[in-house]
Amino acid sequence: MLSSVIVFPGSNCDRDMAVALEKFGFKNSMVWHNDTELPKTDLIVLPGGFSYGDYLRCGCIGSKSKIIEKVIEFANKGGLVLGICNGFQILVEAGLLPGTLLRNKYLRFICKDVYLKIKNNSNTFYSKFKKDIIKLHIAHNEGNYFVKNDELKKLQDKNQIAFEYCDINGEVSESSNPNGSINNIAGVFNDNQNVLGMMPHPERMIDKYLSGNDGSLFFNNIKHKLSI
Amino acid sequence: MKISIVVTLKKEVLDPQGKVIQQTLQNMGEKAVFNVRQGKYFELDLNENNYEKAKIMAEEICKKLLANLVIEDYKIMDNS
Amino acid sequence: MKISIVVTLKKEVLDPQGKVIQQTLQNMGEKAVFNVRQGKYFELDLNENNYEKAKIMAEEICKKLLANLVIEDYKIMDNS
Amino acid sequence: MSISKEVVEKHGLTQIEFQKICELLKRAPNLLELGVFSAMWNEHCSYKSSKIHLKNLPTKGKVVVQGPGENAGVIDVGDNQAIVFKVESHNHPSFIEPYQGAATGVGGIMRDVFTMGARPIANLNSIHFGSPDHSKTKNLLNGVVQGIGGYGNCVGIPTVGGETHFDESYNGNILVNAMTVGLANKDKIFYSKASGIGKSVIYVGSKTGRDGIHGASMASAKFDNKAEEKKPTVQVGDPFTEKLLLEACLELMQDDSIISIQDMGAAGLTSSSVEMAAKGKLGIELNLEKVPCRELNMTPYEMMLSESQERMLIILNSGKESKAKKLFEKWNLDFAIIGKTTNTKNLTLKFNNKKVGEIPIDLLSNKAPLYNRKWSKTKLPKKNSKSKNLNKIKILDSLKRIISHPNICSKEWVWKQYDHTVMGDTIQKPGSDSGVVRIHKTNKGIASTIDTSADYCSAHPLTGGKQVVCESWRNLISVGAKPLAITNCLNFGNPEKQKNMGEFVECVNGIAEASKYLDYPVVSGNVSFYNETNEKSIKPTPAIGGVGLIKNIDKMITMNFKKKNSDIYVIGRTNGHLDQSIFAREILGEKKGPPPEINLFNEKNNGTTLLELIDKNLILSAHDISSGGLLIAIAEMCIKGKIGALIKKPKTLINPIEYFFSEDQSRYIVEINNDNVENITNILNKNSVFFEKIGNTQENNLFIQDELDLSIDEIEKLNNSWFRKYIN
Ligand SMILES: Nc1ncnc2c1ncn2[C@@H]1O[C@H](COP(=O)(O)OP(=O)(O)O)[C@@H](O)[C@H]1O
Ligand SMILES: [Mg+2]
Repeated sequence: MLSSVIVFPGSNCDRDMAVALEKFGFKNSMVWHNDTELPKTDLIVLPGGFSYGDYLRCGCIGSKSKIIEKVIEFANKGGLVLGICNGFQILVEAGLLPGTLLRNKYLRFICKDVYLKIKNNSNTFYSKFKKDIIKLHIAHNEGNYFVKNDELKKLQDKNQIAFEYCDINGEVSESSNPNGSINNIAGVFNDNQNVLGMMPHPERMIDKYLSGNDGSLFFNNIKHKLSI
Repeated sequence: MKISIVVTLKKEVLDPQGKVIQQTLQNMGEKAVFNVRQGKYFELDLNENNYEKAKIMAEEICKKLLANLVIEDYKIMDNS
Repeated sequence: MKISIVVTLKKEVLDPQGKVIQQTLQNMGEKAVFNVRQGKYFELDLNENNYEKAKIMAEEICKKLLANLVIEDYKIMDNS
Repeated sequence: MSISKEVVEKHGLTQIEFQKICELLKRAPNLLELGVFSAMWNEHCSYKSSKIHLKNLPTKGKVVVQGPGENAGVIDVGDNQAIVFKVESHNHPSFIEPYQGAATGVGGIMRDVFTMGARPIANLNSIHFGSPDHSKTKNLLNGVVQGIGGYGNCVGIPTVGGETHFDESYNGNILVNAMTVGLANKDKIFYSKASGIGKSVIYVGSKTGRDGIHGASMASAKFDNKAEEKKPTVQVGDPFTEKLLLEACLELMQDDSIISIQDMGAAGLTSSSVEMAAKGKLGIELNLEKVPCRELNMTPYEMMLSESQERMLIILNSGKESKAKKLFEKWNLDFAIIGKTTNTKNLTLKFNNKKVGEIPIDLLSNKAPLYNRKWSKTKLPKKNSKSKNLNKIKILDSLKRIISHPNICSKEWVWKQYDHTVMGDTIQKPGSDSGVVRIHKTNKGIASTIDTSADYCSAHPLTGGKQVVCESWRNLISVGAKPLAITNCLNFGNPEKQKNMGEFVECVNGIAEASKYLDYPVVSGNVSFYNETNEKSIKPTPAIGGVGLIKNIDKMITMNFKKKNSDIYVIGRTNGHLDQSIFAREILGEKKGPPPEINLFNEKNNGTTLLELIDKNLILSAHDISSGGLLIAIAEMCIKGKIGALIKKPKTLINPIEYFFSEDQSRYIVEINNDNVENITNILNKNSVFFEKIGNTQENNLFIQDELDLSIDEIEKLNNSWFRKYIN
């Protein structure tokens, strides 16, 4: 199984993502943002970090990189594209995913564990989680997902919502919403469900020494889905 | 020539920064301020001396880069 | 009335954002843009209908909160 | 142009120092040369008031690869791996512009570490603010925390620890100390010592601007009320460029291109070029027109003194220039060959082929003034008599007040704004005794902590100095790490005043004594003097940054209680010393008296014995007892573990208040399995360590017969709400 992690100037979770992918059996390549060709790959990951310092708007300048045209082509042909945190922001700015990520409601960077309710169990990334609530980590300043009402309705109708922030019991409420996201949305798919953007970082929870292991579930699911 | 641009959040988009500033001003005793909105300001130095042409260029740049039209509006300031 | 304010970094101070925006524009083919500075823009709604008075209030607010005069300058925009 | 008295003064030099310059040069300097002298002879670069005392610090040891004198200290952690670390202050800039001041502080210390070939793996910070109700405090707190986060988060280094304090002595002078811990290959450390003649001197990173000119002199100037109107001496940080510079430098370090490398920190191009040449006993020639500038018409004076951030100076091996240039261009960074090394032993400054200044390097480094300033000793204060009626005070009320006090309460509000998990190796987060990061792809852990005890240092500097070192040692032991070495950031008032100078001297002596005894050497550090406003100085606040090694992370210990029905033991003797405790201050309103005594033998014995127990897998959880005392330590373990405890009152004659709230040193709370009691008591007895059982863990509540029965939820709320309430 082949994966590619795109490295932008200012990416800082690129190594962590590569470590995670390799741990779960991917053969990974690092792809420089200025490259004009993608290697052969089954999965493209846009990692977290601060591409271009998040200057102007987070993800905006990264989305103008040369390689993004190829990523868009790949996605349009049905290839799997995953954006984590800053990667999600880039996908949104590149127009591959709907909506925008605004500044967190309380105007502060937030780094903490969160619980996520899995909203979609039949997509091209993961088929079946053993649990329907998982614990992952967030670390961002701009994770406040926003779409206009008509688009929100479309997301709901087409089953494009991937995760919602919830509490340990799966309750989705204002108090389990860390950043002000509309309807507690933590991750969304595109129309075809082959592009996924999410704020939480599964790659930071892949062994027992870290603050949780549910990231492993996530990667195992992708691998499983790709191998069938 | 220099072109100045202001990019602001669309009215229907919540502006938490503006809100916090307004509250802070209230707490500081500036009771007359009942609303604050924050936006971005850009000053471009262009190799172009015709204001109308420069303005067209700036519009392009706003659409291509400076503003996210999903949530933001832009305004090119008058030459002054 | 509405008062608009622009806060910019002092000329001698580095503007990392402006620098990156300018470079990006270059890469996107906008070769005519040779310098970009980014600042902040504020719109205050004031309970005050006299522009001169409003302006004085806005100056106060800039000094007290909106701008840090160590690295920033502010400008109150003309009534328009 | 001749140099007037005012010009000399503006450069922070005394007339006597100016005369010395003229004598040494055998002529008067021009303005550029004066600027260079002022930067190099400044307290910040020359350590002229502190040097003779810093010599007392122990700097050698089995693990020390590089002690003070380089960009950062280096220690050996086995397997050809080395840890590179240092702490720096950015106090004055942070007071003037909290966000940018703190941000550039973090940027500066990270450059000190990656200059040496180390990838930063952890950041820490020690921040001190004025009283919470002082009008500036809230804004400063917000700005500093966001600045630290803004920079470190963007570069992608986890912030794993720190401390946050409030005290009115910082009303006009906050402290922002930032520490970075990096990892390098032991056989691939880079130093600043130049060597070889005719080698290219290259400049990389950001362009030079007119910002921060005279920053180094400002760092050593006391404040008056006009300070805030000064020119833009604060720089804006660019963490994005720092990240690029980090990656580019580490990439260039893969082969043998670099002879020596030095970041441009305080006093920018001046200090970096002079230090490299001085260490190599060489000369250096700079062609200043080659310096990449951000603004038009910058003068040699401005270029030499600018403190623009995110810049490095490198001396390259011959023939490596074009390769290096390509590499920095790939990372979109400025690159310029701006000079060469020479055999003249002079700093030669040229501008458009014209010589504009020339100074023997020696005069700037070795011949800089050194002062043995007058200082006065602080007598050990008399103990407060115990006549105060402690019996009227309720344990319950005291616990509630102390656990929610801004200096004791949880600092989660602070560290939640710092990315503490990026890099995927954080195995103990902030909020614990030490932050721990795993060495990537290994089973080893690096623990780090930063500590201060300004109240103790102010009451009795010698004891205080010892105590901070011990506190740091204890924080490392509590997570199961072997303490290896320390860095220090010595924040003091005006050294020209005998009292302040005395505080400095005695704190340093205290630090020296403790670190020598504990075999916990000092490998790097920084001095920040002149922390005073309108003649009012801060409390003496030496910060100690400690680093320890956990050889096998399966043995790491955390402080949260693990389960119900285990035994709780106190290691170390409780004597009931209340003076200078948070209890004395807050509940009794008593600020006088000596700090608790430090017994270095007990400190070492208790600590090493606990490590032995941890190594034998006999400990479930551990936490050192620090400010607040025994009961606070237990409450913290309850909160973290969401498990209660049943605590017995002391059997001895000691007053329960003194027992529960005194701050006697060298103590730990440990949770153990009752099956292991015999085994553990044998080891403790064998080592003659004083210990006692104090209770058991239990469900839900913290309970003391007739005194207190509080649910852990309630205690947690008390512990965790101060910041949120304060900020909103
Ligand atoms: N400014 C800060 N940055 C990061 N972590 C902090 C900060 N302030 C406090 N903390 C966290 O809170 C913990 C508790 O702080 P403190 O009470 O000073 O601990 P200790 O007494 O063990 O030194 C620290 O060990 C640290 O992990
Ligand atoms: Mg501790």
